[in-house]
Amino acid sequence: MKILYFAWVREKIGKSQEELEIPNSVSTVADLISWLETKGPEYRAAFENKETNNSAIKQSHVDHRTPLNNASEIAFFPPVTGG
Amino acid sequence: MKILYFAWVREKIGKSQEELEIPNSVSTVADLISWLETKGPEYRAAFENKETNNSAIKQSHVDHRTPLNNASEIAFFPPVTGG
Amino acid sequence: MTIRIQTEDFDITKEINLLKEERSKCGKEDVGAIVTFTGTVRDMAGKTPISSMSLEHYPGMTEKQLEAIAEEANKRWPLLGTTIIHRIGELNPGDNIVLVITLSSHRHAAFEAADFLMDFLKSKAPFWKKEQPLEGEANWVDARDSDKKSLTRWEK
Amino acid sequence: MTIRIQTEDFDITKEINLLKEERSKCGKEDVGAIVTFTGTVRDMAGKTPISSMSLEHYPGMTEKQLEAIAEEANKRWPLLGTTIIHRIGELNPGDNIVLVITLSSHRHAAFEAADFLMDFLKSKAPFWKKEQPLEGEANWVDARDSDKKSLTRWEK
Repeated sequence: MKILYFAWVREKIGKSQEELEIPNSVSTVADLISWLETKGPEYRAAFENKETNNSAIKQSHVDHRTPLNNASEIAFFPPVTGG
Repeated sequence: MKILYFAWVREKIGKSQEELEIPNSVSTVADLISWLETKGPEYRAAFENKETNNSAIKQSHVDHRTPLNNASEIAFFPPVTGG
Repeated sequence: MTIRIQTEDFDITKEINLLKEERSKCGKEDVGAIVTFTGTVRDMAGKTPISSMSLEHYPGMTEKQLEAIAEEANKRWPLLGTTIIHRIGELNPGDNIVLVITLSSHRHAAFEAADFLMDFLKSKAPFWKKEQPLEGEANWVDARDSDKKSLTRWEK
Repeated sequence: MTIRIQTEDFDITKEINLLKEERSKCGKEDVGAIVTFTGTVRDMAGKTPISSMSLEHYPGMTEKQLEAIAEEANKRWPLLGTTIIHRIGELNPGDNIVLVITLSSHRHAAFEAADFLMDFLKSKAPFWKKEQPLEGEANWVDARDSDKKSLTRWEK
């Protein structure tokens, strides 16, 4: 699965994207966050305040209960501040 | 008194302005309209539907009950349609 | 604050830049939101094709009314610049008629003030439009009830 | 409908004319109202002087979201043209950030649609701003509660 990070989520994790094999036990966005947090303190820092983390699957906003359903791409980012 | 006419009021009366001596008995805008109507059919045509006639004294909108108070200039015109 | 009545066309970008520069001269770059409204001539009046339009106004009163409207908008919203330009004379379909610009720090003030300015201009500024149909005699445009109703949105 | 993400600046008059020409090609001059909103960089973030700002976005998702927002606006109002242009990269105080243009036959549709487009762009389009203060480290801009609240105005 391709995982993208933007803005301060990207800065805290230290990369803008990565390709990861996700275990079968990971079924929702929330599961994926919990699994990523096991990978190191940089991930725990990025997801410290989960309510401030937005996610998108197939480039559409989703909430943390959304199933991954073998999506090929997911993105994590702070609340948007354009315009 | 200087009297100005605009748009179809001007066209019906056939002039854009005139300078007239107003009798002392004419004290309000409504009085002035009634007095103008005695001056000829072109004035009667211009003021036929009084509610569609707007007037301005000292370049501010006034209603027909407003006293003239020796104003030096009054204007008559249809509802405005700019913009 | 810029208020102009003119026969010539206007350039929206240029007019925005004039307002921005005026504000910059005060040593501040606090404009965050710029709203413009441009009214243009349509080629149909209801079901009647129109070939041209002419605009008449009451010189002196027009400027006075537009200044009063702009001042009222500046009382109601924290504006950092206001422009009202209205063309007069002969205009063709597609031509610009009127331009309103509002500058503010935040977008809601700029949007509301521009909307307000147009409503008051439509009902209070002494302009009259005469439309020339493709065939037949020119007609003075009737005032719209919807414009009068629109004004009631701003009653305090 | 025009949707663009770009580093270079935009010219508002030019963008309006592109939309008008596109509509004219359909053989109609039925545009009567043009509203533009331009967002610009301010030199203060609250009480902190700002020297520059940088804008990051999610390529692909941005275009998809902006198209969806523009389509929704076109469903709700009878628009005759819509433009959304958003700049990315490094910007300075006074610079343009975003442009929204709406064309319609009547002014209320054009005003409301532009207002709607900005509200949805602010809350749904994946852009992030980072402000560089005159002194100290750059900060990611926080989302505003007022922007979220503003969205509720459009609930049907």
